[in-house]
Amino acid sequence: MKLFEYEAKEIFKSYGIPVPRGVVVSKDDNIREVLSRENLEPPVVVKAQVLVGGRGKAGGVKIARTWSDLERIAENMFTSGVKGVKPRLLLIEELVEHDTELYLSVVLDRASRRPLVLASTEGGVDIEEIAREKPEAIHRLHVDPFVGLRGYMARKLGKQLGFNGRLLTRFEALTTTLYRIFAALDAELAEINPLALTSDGFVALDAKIIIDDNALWRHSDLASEGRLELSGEYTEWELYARRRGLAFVELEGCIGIMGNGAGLTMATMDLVLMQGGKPANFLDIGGGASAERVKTALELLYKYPKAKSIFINIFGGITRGDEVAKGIVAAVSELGQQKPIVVRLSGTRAKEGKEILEKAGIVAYEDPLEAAKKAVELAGECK
Amino acid sequence: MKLFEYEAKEIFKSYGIPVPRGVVVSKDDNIREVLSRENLEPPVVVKAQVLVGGRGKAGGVKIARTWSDLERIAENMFTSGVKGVKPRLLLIEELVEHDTELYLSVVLDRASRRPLVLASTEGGVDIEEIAREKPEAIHRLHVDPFVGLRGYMARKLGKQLGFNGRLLTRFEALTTTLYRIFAALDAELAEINPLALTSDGFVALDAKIIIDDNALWRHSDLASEGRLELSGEYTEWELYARRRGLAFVELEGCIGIMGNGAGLTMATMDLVLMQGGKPANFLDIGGGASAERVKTALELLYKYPKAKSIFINIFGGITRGDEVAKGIVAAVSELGQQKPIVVRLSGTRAKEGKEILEKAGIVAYEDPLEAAKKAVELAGECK
Amino acid sequence: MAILVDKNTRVIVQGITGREGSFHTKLMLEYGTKIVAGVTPGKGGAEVHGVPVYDTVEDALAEHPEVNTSIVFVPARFAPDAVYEAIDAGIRLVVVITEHIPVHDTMRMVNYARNKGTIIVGPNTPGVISPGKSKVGIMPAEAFTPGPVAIISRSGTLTYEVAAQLTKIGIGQSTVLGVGGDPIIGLDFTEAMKLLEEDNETRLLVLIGEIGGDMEERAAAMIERGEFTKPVVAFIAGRTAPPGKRMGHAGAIISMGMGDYKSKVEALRRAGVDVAETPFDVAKLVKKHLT
Amino acid sequence: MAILVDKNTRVIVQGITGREGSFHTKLMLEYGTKIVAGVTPGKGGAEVHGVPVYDTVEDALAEHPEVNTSIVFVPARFAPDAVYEAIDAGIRLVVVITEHIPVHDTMRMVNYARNKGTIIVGPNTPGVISPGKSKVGIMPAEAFTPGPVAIISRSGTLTYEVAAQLTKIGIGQSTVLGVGGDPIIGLDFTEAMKLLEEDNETRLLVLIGEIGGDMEERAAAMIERGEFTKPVVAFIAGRTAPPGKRMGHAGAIISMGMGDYKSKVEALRRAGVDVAETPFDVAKLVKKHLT
Repeated sequence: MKLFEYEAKEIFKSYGIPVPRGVVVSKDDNIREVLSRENLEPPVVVKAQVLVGGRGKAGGVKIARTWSDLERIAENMFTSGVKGVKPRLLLIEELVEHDTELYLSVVLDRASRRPLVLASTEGGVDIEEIAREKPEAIHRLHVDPFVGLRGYMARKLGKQLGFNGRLLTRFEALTTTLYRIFAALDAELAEINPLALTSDGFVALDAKIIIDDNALWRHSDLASEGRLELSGEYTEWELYARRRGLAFVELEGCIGIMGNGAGLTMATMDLVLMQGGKPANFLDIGGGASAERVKTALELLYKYPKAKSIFINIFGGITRGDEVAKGIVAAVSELGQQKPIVVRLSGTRAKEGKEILEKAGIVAYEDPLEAAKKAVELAGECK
Repeated sequence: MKLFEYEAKEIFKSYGIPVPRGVVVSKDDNIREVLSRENLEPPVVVKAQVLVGGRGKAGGVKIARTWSDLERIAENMFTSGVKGVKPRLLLIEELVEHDTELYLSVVLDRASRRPLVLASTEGGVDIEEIAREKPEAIHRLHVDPFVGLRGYMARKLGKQLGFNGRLLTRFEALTTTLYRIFAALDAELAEINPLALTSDGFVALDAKIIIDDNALWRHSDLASEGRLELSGEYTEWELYARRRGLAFVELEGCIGIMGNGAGLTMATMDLVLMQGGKPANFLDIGGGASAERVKTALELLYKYPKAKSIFINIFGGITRGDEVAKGIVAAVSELGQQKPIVVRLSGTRAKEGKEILEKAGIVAYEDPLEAAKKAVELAGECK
Repeated sequence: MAILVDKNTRVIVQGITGREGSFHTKLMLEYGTKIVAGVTPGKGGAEVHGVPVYDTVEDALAEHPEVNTSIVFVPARFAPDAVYEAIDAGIRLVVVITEHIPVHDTMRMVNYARNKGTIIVGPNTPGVISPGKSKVGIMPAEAFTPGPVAIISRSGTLTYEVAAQLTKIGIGQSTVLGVGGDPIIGLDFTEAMKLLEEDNETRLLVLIGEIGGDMEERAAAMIERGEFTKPVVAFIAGRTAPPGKRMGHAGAIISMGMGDYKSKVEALRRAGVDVAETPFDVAKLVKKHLT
Repeated sequence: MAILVDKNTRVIVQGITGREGSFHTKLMLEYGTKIVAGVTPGKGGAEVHGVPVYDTVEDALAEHPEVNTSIVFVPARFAPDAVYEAIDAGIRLVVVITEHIPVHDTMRMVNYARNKGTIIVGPNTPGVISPGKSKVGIMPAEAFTPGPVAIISRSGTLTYEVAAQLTKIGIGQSTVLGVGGDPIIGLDFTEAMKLLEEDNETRLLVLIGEIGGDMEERAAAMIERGEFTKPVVAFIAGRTAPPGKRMGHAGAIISMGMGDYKSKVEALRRAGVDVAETPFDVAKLVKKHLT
């Protein structure tokens, strides 16, 4: 779960990481009043609180030099949104004068199975961009998860970035604090980018925290009811699927995909592409799905407008072919065959499943390539 | 720093360890009102919130069966106190019916340098008593401080105590929680004794938490200003000395003791005893004490009524003999030689120190035994 | 010979009294896996499909000192504790089927296991099978048959697909290992490959990867360095997956400029690995290499 | 031979720019201790009594790879970090002078050091001296002279007393070690005794204990088991200390029915140790044993 910038900054503040002075406003607030209460006035930075990537480039971050500027920008952000996502809140912050923009983060490193601190003097841009263009500018520090990040290690990193004296001590405090946040919040990522270096020290201009979904039960204070809807992290159809317990990702094509297991479902998407088609979605019914679950998944693809044909690819292991077939037949007999359906069934109880399907007039293939070809054909041209 | 029972129980409660329903009342409260607000009524247990040992036997814990009982007991506890310490607060709790009283604690084990969980079905009495009389009844579990107490270890301990099924799971939760409190609070000891086993599960009837004084800066919420005065943990003179930064322990005898270093000061007390005297106190001026500090210490022993003579035993290492002598002379010239003073000076700058003392008419010994004998003689009979 | 599990494997099932644990205990027993005990706290003394249940691993090992492997079906919140218990009891191999374990918990327990010399497979894995010898996992037995091909994979269903195809054309498997779908796992591709390099039963390796992480790239680097010398056929799922989106399970996400399809396929091809276009081409390629 | 420190000891001083660190660096240098570098974060490039100062231990070791010992004067809040830094840099012996380190921090760092094979002396110790060879500590040099008697002690001043008396009657010391006055310490009595048993320069051991804990009892048990075979003279401070009260420093407290004077003296006597009535009788008893 991604936190909003303002939420991450509140956490930073409570742990003692300096952030710009700022306020959060919603559409109905009187902006002038809210800012004045906190002794803030233009010039300020206005930041749409949405979780879409590339927010800055998409117009989600703007500087307002005057009050009228500010009101116009805010109004505009609330109504037009960022990449189609309308922010519920804006974060309005003082402008922080600074010389340098750094990068600092703590991530999970898969290779070492340890937390990894990444730091660079080349901040302000995507870390991916730094990694690509100037990999030597990223300094790395692995941490023993049982011992934690010791101050001396953070100082060593600080020296690599060129800090000395008091700045080195402050960098130590900042980095060990960011690590503590990472550990305390079960974070997959805790990132400051850009991290401003001002005459007063470090200030976190942006803040990004992603919390492990599997650990949200330990952080019920952060994972409030309904926040997924507000986040803009998921599309309408992804939210619809999530509420029904289905792993669904919206894509650009027109062939609806359903598979069992993430790997097979991805491979099914790939197969469709190879046959000249474009998948409309990723939908994994998981292992050992019941007929009921299959029915729910098929209903979703019926409703999902991008899917012009539906390709169901099942290899029975824990999942039983006959259960899948029953779910498909139940949906079809209740709602009709609203869209062309191609089923490929293999593995456990595939034979039984095929019989059930054929009785209901649904063709079941053995060969996935043939099935994929058929599904692409039935969908016709994707727009 | 010892926490009061009610403080420790609040912490227990916030971590989810069951404690009896109860309220805290001060002298000016209307007890009936406070209890009624919480739906409590006699019979209740009244517990003086003092930190003196053997509180129960000294009348600090009483059962009140009626309202008038309760008012009389409370009044009495507030005015008479426990072993001379008047409680500021009483904890009044519901009576918890239970079958068995257990013992559970987490301590620091010096030998293994690890946290040690102690558990026994023989609760309700001093653990020292259990250790002496029935050592096999105490079950022990060492914990790796980096990994923490794993649930399965707690269950293993629970099985040794004879628990099974749901009770085993509850014992696991209780023990891992107590360990978490121990670790989070920098505790030297986190103890539940007695731990009641009721038909509903476990209830902590008493609660004891001692926090490492050296870690109090991490727990400023607990270590409030002035709480030492209220605790009853220290005598009036010990508090007086603490405020002046001196390590002082009040004893029963009549020979005032001052030494440098805890070991030497203790050995000085022992020496006095061997010469037939009784030390009135322990007072360690520490390493490298200044003349000013020595003067402060001597002034304290002047004022401290139990000390009839004063024995100053200094081996100069970091501490300099001439500094000590200067401090003594400063006190004596300012306040006079109010009590007989015997000084033994050895080590660094002892010669210079002795000269300074002799000029001021104070005898300085080289031999500590001789000095001790003299100090005992000068004090006369201790009452 | 096979790796990880074989005829000498003696298994305890942690979480044996749960729905999944009990169901798969039955299937494993039917396959011939030597399951000698089960553990569920508070259920000591019970029996599941004839397997005696104990409260603790220690109790189980006291009665069954021959145990060398554990399979864990315990729910996510309690699974790490079960794994620590197995590690501390000195069990050599712990297969963690459980999904949704918090990744920080996994990170700690994997580091702990490493310090203690225990191999963890998973979490979020279908397990490991050495066909005809022992199955410590939840994979459908019918898909597998003994033979010279090892499979290591991040995906359950794809593994069954590939194994079933191999089986169909008469090519059996030495050991089939699901490394697990989570971002942090115990035994990874390169570590499994070290074992397979030494395994004289394995003549060829099928590697089934996914987008996300850099495990496939590290496997490629290992092959390039000459540390794995047997032929390798690979398939990578997720060619059409968009960046930044989590595809079903936690491990498959392209982030931080790492782990996209192209990077993985290029790295493998550079190392001389035959990369299949679809999972359904893998068996063909394997056959070509073996004949 | 001596233990822990000798002619080959090469020292860095962590916290060298502080008041205590700087003062005792001077005294140690005067004694002849080979102090080759100091460390204070943010003060790299400075000099203290001619000793170069570095920002990190790593920097210091890069210039002075011969370092094998560190002495720590860093204030309590930052001392654990300095100790971890020394351990991670592979320094063999770390002497922690600092008082008032939180005991949980000490517990963790002592366990960490043990896993990494580093010996920690202290915290809250006067340090260790092998007279005539090296002094890594804050003890007054005049009290000590080379010879055959080892002293291990929980108390600073009492150690100086005893050493000075020995020196006065012409009996020198091999190594004098303050183990530290805190409840949790690195190297304890029995561990030091293992080293001294092997030390051919040491002919007799003086053990200066205190009330609190069970370290003296464990030393007695070790002697009784025949694992320490040299003659031992002991003194225990705190005969008249009341239970439950902390006597000056954190280690000296009688609690949990453990660590009172009687129990310690009885255990030692039972093991054949000559226990002195006062610290001022120790030298006499030593002389008796040595002649």
